Amino acid sequence: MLNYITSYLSSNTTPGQAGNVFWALVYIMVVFGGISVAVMAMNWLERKALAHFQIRLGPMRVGPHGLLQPIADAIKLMTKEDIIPAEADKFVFWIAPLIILCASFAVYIVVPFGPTHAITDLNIGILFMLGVSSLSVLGIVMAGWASNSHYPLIGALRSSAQMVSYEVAMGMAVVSAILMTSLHGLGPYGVGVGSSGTGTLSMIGIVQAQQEQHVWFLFKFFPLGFIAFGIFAIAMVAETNRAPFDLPEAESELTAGFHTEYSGLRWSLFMLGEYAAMIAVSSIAVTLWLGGWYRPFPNTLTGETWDLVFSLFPGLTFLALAVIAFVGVVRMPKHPYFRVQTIGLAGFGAVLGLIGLILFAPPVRDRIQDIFWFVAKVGGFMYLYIWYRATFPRYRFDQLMKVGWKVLLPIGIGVLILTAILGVVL
Amino acid sequence: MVGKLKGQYGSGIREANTYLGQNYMIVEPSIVSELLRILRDGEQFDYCVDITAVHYPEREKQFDVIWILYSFARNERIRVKIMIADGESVPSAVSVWATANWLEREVFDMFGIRFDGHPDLKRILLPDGWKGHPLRKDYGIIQQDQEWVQANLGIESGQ
Amino acid sequence: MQEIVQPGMQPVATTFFFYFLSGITLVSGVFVITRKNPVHSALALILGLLAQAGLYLMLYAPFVAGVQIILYAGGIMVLFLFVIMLVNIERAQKEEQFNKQWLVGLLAAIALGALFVLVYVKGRSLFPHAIAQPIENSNTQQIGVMLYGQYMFAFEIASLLLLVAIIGAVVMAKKRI
Amino acid sequence: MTDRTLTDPKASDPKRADPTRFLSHLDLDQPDRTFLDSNELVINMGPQHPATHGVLRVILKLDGEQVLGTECVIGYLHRGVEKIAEHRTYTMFNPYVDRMDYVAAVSNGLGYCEAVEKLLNIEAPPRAKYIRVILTELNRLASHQLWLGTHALDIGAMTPLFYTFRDREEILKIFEKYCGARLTTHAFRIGGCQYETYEGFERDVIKFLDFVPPKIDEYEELLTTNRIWLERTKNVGVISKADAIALGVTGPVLRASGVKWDLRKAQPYAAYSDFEFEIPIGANGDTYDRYTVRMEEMRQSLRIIRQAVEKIPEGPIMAKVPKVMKPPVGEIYHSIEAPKGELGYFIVSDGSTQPYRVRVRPPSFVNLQALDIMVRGALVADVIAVIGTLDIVLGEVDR
Repeated sequence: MLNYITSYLSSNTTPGQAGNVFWALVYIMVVFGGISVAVMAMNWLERKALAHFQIRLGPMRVGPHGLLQPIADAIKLMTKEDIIPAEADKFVFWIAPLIILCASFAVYIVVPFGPTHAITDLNIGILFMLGVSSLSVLGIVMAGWASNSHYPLIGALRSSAQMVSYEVAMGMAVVSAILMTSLHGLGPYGVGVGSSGTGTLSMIGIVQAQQEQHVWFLFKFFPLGFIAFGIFAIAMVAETNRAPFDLPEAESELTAGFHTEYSGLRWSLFMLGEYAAMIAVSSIAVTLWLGGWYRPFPNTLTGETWDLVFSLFPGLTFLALAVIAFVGVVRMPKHPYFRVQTIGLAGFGAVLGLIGLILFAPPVRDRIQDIFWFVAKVGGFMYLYIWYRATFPRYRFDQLMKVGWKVLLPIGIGVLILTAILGVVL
Repeated sequence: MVGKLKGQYGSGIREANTYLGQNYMIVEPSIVSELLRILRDGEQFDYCVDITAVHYPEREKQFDVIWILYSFARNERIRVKIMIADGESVPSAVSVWATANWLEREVFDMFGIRFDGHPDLKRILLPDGWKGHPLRKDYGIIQQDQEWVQANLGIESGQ
Repeated sequence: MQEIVQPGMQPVATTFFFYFLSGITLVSGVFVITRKNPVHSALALILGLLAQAGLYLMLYAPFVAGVQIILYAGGIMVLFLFVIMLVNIERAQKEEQFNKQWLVGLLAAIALGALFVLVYVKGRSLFPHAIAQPIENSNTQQIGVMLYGQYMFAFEIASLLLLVAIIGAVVMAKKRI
Repeated sequence: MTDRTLTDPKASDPKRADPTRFLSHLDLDQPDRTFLDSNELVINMGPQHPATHGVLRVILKLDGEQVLGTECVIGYLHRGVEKIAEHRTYTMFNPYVDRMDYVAAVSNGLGYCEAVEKLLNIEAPPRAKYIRVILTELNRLASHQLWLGTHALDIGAMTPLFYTFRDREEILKIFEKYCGARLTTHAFRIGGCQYETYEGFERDVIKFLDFVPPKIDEYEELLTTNRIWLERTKNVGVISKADAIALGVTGPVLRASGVKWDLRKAQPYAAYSDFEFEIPIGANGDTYDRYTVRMEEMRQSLRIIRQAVEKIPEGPIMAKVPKVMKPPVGEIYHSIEAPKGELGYFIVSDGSTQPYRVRVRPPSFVNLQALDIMVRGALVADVIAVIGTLDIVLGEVDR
């Protein structure tokens, strides 16, 4: 049994590929636990960042600077009464949030946090991800239908129509990115070395292709990669019903869209599913266009010194967070009411500082680097989501569909064709 | 301008002068709809500011109906007034100015003056089943339509 | 089958999964027919299709499994649900189940059953001897090559057919836009 | 949210008024055009609705997503102000006026006081006139800011609301320091102003004048070039110049349709003739033009306030007004340019201390009438945008 466990540590493939069930389970636990914590953190970050965009403070009361707010929300949602509408279809009503949750979490099986840090490396990575993410449409339609009232049904149909139409645009962008994995055209650096010429669908393969071609697909065939990324970024936001496209939820006469009739824990499942889908979709974007887990400028700033510098980044960020927490402690008003909060914040800051120090230790540093860079890039996308929500008004439904079909799709097809031509010609 | 109109209608226009710098005309109810049309087309009073009424219970012609008109071109305001008895109806000005629709509905709601030719004359501010027209002098300030209040709100009216 | 498995993809307790997945497919197939509420039968159908995708995976055909999930479960079934929901179901449920022709149904079932037994008994000789292509990572590639190589013509006709269908849909809905 | 009795026949009881009866003028039994055409749906944007500014109920007749016709049911906030006026003396009625358009209370008060002064043939002293202009323009700015915040929120942009309310707070502070109240200020009296300006008044106003312009640029930054804002407001709720005049629409809505008319310039009152400022007009009368017109008006108000504060004369703030006011028999109509449009007072006096009849001509009431034309053929989401752009306040619509 023991060597069964240790045998995997030597091999440098993902646990799924190595067929090592034990490690696969461990990875699954780690990834799903990590995602749930990330969703909680995201919830807090969204409320605070949105507040500061709008010159207000955001949650401050529960824990220092509202840090315990997500936990308070979770408890509130769990203890809230769970109402099922009168003639609702019990079974469908009960299973809808589960489907959405499973669909959003299933995507993480193939998300590559590092060369070996993915639960498995499916040969059809991207295809699997797109397929599973389209399953959540089913959950939404069922939720809308099961609430057995007129307006959630309309909301559900609208949001699923939106997701289906933006999936097409998303597919186009993804295909043009996959094309780039095989076409080893001269990158802007003129380096012609290409991989074996056969493209891959597997996520880890895509990232490695980017590494070999010494260029992030974002910058490959200069304008094309960028446009494809742009299309994906827009479709990504529409796919998760967020920011300018959050029409079904916020339409004034549709109240809260398909999850109006849900309450308590069931409603929080929807929220968990939505945030998980957001993180999943942005991790696809990071893998495809921003060079997955590789540190920025892997090829230009090569060499021992740069490696060292970049490897210090994880430790530095945690230390920076610790400093911010410490500044918070100092500025906390001296009133006895705040004493508990100051201690809490000081403790939190100390923990962050400790993590930062550990991350400086060389053995930890190498292993953690891949994951850190991947998470940092996904974090960048998360900030984008919040930024969109603060600035953009909402699209009207017909404009939303018009953008989806008449703008994104043609450009997507155009980029696809041009990428193919350029790849062959160059 | 008043001279020309007087020439046209003679007895129709009873009185036309100004008070505190605001000129107004008192006109026969029979010719008022024609006159309004001429004022709009001929004299460019293209903006009907307001239509309202005043209730004089002691006079036999109890109601004054007043049109306040304004002309953008001449930057001038005029008030046309007619006197009608209770129950008499007034030709509607909706065909002349579209804004008259709601204004006349309010006058009907508050005073009970009917405007014939109005596309959709019914109460605008008060609930439909309401009896009585509040702005008449004989309608006491604390008097409520008891029957409507009990029927719809199910409470003894507070007053 | 065991020895020619490509090192990258160790089979994981296939026999158990095989029975498990085909069990699900059978059960959901039965559910599709017996459920009174059309939405429930649609969901059962989706479950069946997903289980089939699992079976494909076990046959080292991940590409087909992926396409199955996207096309069937993600695309067509969503349309099914759309249609079911837009047509109000109360009326459909009230109509009593017309299963008067159970006799005809039984005969058809027996005929089909006989056919299965025949195939099972005859065994290999009915099918060509192509050994399953085990090379796992080139599966997608192989399909690509075949699709655009030998079956180019069929592929074009299929795409033309789809195009016609799309134009038909647009024309029918044109009046509304 | 929506009135369930409408869509849910089981719950409707005979006692409640049957809502479709309101739609007599919309021919409900239209011939059913095609098989594909979904049947007409009558929904109820109920009195308590997030996007109607106050208690307004709009009955929408929809064909799928498109609006075929609307019917506004108002009167939920009717307090019978005109009836009360007949039982109050002139000075006692003054505070009631603020409660009508509670967002722009100062300009209501200005209109009423000037009307009565005209009746009494009294002239407010110049210093009082200047103070009145300053406070009214500040109030116009506050009203426009509130409009912008709520209008942007209806269309989805959350952030402008917080920016506009932060700046509006500064204005309300000045009001509070001057007359003790923030919203319904009752700042003016018949014949002038009640209070002398507190000693730091000019300093505060000037500090405010320097504080706001960059803030207005901030609003503009957020919205004017925002692609989605343009998409949601360009040629939405269009009203042509002719329709606007025929419907008696006034204020920014009329100016956005291209009519260059502003009572402050056409018939100057209360020292407006001493200041120069432009009147912004729009070209094609859609929601975007109304937005730009109001933004420009904010800037013009600042300009007026700056000139007024610099040239404010010394002197008394109250004209000689008899203790008991008994205006001579007669009637006058006086109107001012309120933030929403032309606010007019038609006062008939019979020589006693109480007015015989006070008729208030509310701009929001008349502007709301234009909703039906603006929204016909638009989508449901536009109805909310158009209600927002009309900038109606239900207190004024229902009086």
